[in-house]
Amino acid sequence: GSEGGTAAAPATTPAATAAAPTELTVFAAASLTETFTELGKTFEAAHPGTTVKFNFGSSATLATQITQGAPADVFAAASPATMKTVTDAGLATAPTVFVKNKLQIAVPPDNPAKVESLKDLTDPEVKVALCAEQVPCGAAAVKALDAAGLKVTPVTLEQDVKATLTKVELGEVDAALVYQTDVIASAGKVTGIAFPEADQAINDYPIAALSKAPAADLAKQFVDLVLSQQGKDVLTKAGFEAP
Amino acid sequence: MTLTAALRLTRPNFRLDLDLEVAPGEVVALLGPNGAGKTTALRLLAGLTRLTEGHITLDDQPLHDLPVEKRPIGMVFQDYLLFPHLSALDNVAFGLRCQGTGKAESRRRAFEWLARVGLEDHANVRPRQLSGGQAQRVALARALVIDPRLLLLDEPLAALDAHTRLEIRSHLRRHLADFDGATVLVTHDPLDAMVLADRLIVIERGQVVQEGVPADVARRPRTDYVARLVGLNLYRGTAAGHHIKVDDILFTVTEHLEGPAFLVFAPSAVALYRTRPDGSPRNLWQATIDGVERHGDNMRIHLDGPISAAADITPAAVAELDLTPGQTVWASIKATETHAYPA
Amino acid sequence: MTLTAALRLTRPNFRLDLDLEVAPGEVVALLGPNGAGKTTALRLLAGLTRLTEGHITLDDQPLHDLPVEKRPIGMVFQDYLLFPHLSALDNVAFGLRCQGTGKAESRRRAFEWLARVGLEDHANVRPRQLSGGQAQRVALARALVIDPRLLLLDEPLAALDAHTRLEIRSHLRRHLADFDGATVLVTHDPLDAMVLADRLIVIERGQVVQEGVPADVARRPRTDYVARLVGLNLYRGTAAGHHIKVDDILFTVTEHLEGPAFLVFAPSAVALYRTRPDGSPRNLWQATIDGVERHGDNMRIHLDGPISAAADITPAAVAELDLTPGQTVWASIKATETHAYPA
Amino acid sequence: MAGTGREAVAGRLPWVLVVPAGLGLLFLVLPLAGLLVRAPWATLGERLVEPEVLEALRLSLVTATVATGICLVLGVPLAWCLARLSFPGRRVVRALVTVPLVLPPVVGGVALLLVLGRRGLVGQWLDSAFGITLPFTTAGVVVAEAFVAMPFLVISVEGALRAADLRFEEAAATLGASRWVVFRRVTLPLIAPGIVAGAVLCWARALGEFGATITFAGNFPGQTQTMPLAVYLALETEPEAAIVLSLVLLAVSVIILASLRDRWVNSP
Amino acid sequence: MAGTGREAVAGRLPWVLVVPAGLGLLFLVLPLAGLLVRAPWATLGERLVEPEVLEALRLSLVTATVATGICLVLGVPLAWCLARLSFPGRRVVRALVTVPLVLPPVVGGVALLLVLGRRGLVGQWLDSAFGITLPFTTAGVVVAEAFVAMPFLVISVEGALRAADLRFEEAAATLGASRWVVFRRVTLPLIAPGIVAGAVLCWARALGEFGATITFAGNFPGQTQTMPLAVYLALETEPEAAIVLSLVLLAVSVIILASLRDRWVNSP
Ligand SMILES: Nc1ncnc2c1ncn2[C@@H]1O[C@H](COP(=O)(O)OP(=O)(O)OP(=O)(O)O)[C@@H](O)[C@H]1O
Ligand SMILES: Nc1ncnc2c1ncn2[C@@H]1O[C@H](COP(=O)(O)OP(=O)(O)OP(=O)(O)O)[C@@H](O)[C@H]1O
Ligand SMILES: [Mg+2]
Ligand SMILES: [Mg+2]
Repeated sequence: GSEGGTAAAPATTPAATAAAPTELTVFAAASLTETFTELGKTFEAAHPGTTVKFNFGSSATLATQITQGAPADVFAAASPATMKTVTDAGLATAPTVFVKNKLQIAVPPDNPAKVESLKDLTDPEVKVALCAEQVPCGAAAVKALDAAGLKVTPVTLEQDVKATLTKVELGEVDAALVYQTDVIASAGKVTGIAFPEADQAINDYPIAALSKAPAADLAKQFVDLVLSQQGKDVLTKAGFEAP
Repeated sequence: MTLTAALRLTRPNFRLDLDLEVAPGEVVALLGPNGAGKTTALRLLAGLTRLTEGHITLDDQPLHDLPVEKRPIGMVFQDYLLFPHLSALDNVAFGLRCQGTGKAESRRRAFEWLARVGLEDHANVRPRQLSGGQAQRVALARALVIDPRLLLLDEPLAALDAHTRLEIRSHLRRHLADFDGATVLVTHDPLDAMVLADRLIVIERGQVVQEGVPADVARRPRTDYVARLVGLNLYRGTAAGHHIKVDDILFTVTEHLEGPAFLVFAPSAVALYRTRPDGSPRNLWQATIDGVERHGDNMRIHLDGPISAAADITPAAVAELDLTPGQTVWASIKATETHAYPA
Repeated sequence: MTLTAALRLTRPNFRLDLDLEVAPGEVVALLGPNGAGKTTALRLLAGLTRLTEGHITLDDQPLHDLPVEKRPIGMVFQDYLLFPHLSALDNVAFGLRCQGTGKAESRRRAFEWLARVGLEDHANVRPRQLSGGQAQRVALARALVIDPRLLLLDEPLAALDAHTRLEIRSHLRRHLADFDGATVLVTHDPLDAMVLADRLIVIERGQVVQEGVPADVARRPRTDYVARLVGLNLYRGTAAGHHIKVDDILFTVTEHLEGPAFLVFAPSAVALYRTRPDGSPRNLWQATIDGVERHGDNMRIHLDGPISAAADITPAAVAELDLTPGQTVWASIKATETHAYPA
Repeated sequence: MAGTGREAVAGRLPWVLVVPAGLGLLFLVLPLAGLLVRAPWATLGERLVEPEVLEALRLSLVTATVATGICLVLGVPLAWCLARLSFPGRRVVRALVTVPLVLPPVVGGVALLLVLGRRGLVGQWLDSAFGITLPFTTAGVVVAEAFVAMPFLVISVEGALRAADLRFEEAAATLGASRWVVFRRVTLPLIAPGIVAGAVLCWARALGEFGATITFAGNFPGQTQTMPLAVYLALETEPEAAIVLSLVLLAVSVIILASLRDRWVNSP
Repeated sequence: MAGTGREAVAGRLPWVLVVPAGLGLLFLVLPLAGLLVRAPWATLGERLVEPEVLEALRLSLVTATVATGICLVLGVPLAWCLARLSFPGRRVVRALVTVPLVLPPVVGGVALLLVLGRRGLVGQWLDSAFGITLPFTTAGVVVAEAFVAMPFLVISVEGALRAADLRFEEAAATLGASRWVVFRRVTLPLIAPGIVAGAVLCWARALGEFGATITFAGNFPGQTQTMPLAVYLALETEPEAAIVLSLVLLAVSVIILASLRDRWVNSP
């Protein structure tokens, strides 16, 4: 069990109050859908009578929702920048980086443009998709390319990594920079090519229990679970790297 | 006085200026050529068009400030305007329902009225499947069923066949006789006007040109339009005793008059001759034939010349006189067949 | 033969069965009560409604397989159907433009026609701003300007005022006289039919009930509808020599006939008496007064009794005889005022 | 062969209309063919019995229908006012109605949060006065969908109202019908086809609504996760599943529309 | 005080219509108020002169307008066929037209890729035969917008066609007008208000289109980055900027609609 809403939090709905001790609400980046769903099941098994509700979406949307008073207990973001929005608003303190994600070059299985290294992407004949700079995978791509001293002219700057991956899967582009996790999740529909510069452009995933969490205890326990070895196992199996 | 109205409306190309008084139970017919403003006058009375100026008072109550739906009127539109989504019965019941009458009772009374206009078989038919005349009868029933204080009829009989027209006309007459409200009827048909109306108001270009009881208007037309309506030749001249001078022709008449006067005679009273006749008729002039057309059993000859006139003669006479357009003939009329009155 | 048509149509509540032959230049009028199928017949000829069976041949060409727009027709609709988004001029020019005539030329010819119907001042006006009669004239011009081979007129004069009606009627007559195509005209107005048509076809409930030249139809009506239309009293009886037995009354007539026969006489020929008269008229019967109404200058008395009849007498006579509904009177008619013919 | 719906004798088909129509249809339908070819039919059955899918489908249908109801109740009167009343600022109001059309849905969701969120302009008052919070509830989904879909209804219905013949309304007024009765018993039935068209657009838009919903109402299975949201998450994990889910949503909506619309459209 | 648009004497306002209309308007407009309150007005000027913003705005307007044009050319004939021809399978076709309404836009984008992409059913043939590839081009943006927006036009126009009085078309046919001429010179002008309404919906939908565009055409400034894409990306980093961009898009579209629509709507 845990205490109800803190005095600072505005009155919650009667239903929420009644359910508060046994319900945990986790706002998590969409890229964590599979892993967190699995961890949620583990958590429920370990805390009989507790249900974990997930709200998966774009990190930025989740941050906006939280700053607008969403009843969330835990926030797991796909970039430090979105987490910063929440901490700046005083809604969370001390986020912890729980995983990192590394870029890979994704190419269609038949690799029509014969891409083998980051340098091959500079060839104007090769159609490349990158994420937009505003989203984490785009920021990482820029960092990686800067580190390699290369200039790539992509045909598109995608709004998220899944959209980028779709372009490769359907053969619309010859190569793209995506996360290792996405390559693994695509189950063979794209081939990943690791490249050394990826190490300079690692994206951190921070997690925090929110300070106004209606179920503060459970929130803390969930964060602990994610940070535990058990959590790490699940996450690394999906291609994430331990921090 | 049930209805007193001063209707003034100004449109870019049209001005209506009409004073109207209709007593309880009286039926006033508005006659006039196309575009004279008859429909406009009805729309003003109904509140569908806003008065530029003037007033409308019904039963001592000002009407012009009331919105359409508050005016105790019944209106039949020139093109019926039956609601296409309702059956004939529901069209008729519509007004009753608006007055708050229950559904069953409304339908009962609506059906009664449909029966009165001879359409009990078509109660459940949509307007689209009614013939023109059937639709008009439904429209009439729809306006009458709500017992209006002021009944506005825009050519209620125009689309009816001769037989139905007679029947509906007598129904309408009977209802109008029972009816203690005021009725304003727009029509083109002189017969309808004569049969149904207690008083005629003839308007042309938005202005009243003649007013009076039907028989009087029929006998003493004051404009060409009215004269043609009642089938008379009309002239304006100057009278001196038993003579009236129209253009250059001096007519002898039975009446004794002085000053400006009107002269009328029926086309059937005009006699035509190929050469100058030597008979008793004193009113004689030379005319040119402008046109010949059938007119009922007779032929109507349009005459030009110092004065234009219509003459009705039998087909046999036309053949005998070998009348063809352009030809010159002598026209005469007996003094006893003319009628004169002050202008 | 310009037009040969066998029009057969079956609707749930209505069957039309009409054979039609119209010679080049001939004008055939379709008359009939509301709902008889006149409009339907025109729509079949135009191709707007599909024949259930039958055929239409114009100038030796089968027409019934052609779509509407390929038929060389001109049509005036009962409710005009002027295009609301086009000016009067463009409405008239529409058909010419469809035939590929240039814009300027189309407008020129359209304007000519507008002028012929007296609406040159309204060329640029939208239909919504035309009065009912003005709209009908535009519709007429619109149908005539395209020089159709087959002209279909659905009550083309119904909404016109008496004066315009006369004028448009003679315009129409003149145009129809020049016109070498076939014309089918639907009308309720016996006068229109008499003036405009070379031949009348009377239909009732979708079936032809009488056909012939106007004078003949007017003189020898064969159904109540036609009789009322031409203003006659009609009876069916059995003739034997100069006598016709109608119900129980034996009429003496001038014609010599045997077997089933029709008998007609005009309401104005009927004389009424309070007591049994002792004069020359041999045709005498006792009747009850059913109703009295004004009818033009006279009063029309509706008589009930062994046979029902209408009688026209002067208002003076009504007052003198003190006729009121319910009263019993003697009615008589001179043999020379009757007309009999085989049924 | 094709013929007209009326009794008239059919003419030559106007190819200049039929050819672009065919192209248009092809353009709308071909992508569907692409989806059908690509869909993993083998797993379809298995998907269909997943309780979450059924739950999302049910939620989508319910919220879209309720949202359409709200849009009808508020939007038809709004359309009437725009078409029939003349008041100062009518142009501005008419332009404002189109706002949610142009607003990217995610921004629409943010705007809704700013106004109806727990800390929003109206939302904090709703919360303190009535204890009502809309975000992250099924009611919130309905609000988001209604916000995005209402303009479609308003604009369609206003168009229908403007095209309708005013004279029938005049005739009704002379029979003593107040404006409200005229509206209910004459105007509404006369513009029924326009309202049906508007409602179809509105319902379909609500059914497919994603951005405003996920932003304003979140993405909680069983509560706010409609089919489009489920499709979004499926795209994150297994794109094939997303296609299957979309096809399910499509099939259901097409069946519903095809069966309802023809009945409504043909009735008057 | 409010009065009717016609000459009639005004009656009592029907509050039962005006009140829900007001609520509806409030519902549509309040969120906008939220955005206005929240917008960082200080930075507005600075945003507006950013060349990328202007570029995205220009691209949005151009592509939405071209897409609306395509929808009119293909969609109006399609609507006519649905309303005026009776052919076997009409119900199915009518239902299929609603497909892109319900398809979540991102899935719509995927579907377009499957058909018109480099390796798509039709796309690979277009590529090999004509060297045309649509994805990642401005033409691709137009295709995506047209795909998503066309149903709005088709359904609005079909509704207007069904409500129109067929007898005017009959009258035109008796004057020798072929179906095409009837369509162009009678039907089109008569249903103009319906077409305008449909085009407004279509244009606005195309202007706000996000999911299908980014999926099918990608996002490259100056070429395929329309305002909604710019707004979405701005939301990721600075929500305030996103609000400003949305307001710019809104203001421009409302001004365009307000100035055009009143002219079109009032002309007949
Ligand atoms: N809505 C309108 N706007 C402008 N002018 C109009 C309008 N309706 C009618 N008019 C014009 O007003 C005049 C009077 O029209 P009105 O309809 O009252 O004639 P009317 O006497 O009923 O004719 P008709 O016998 O042909 O029906 C005409 O000149 C007509 O052109
Ligand atoms: N579209 C329709 N569908 C079904 N029945 C119809 C339709 N139109 C007319 N009818 C019916 O067919 C019959 C003939 O109608 P039609 O319109 O031809 O009569 P009409 O002779 O022109 O009458 P009117 O003189 O009143 O115009 C009527 O009984 C009418 O109710
Ligand atoms: Mg009139
Ligand atoms: Mg008819």
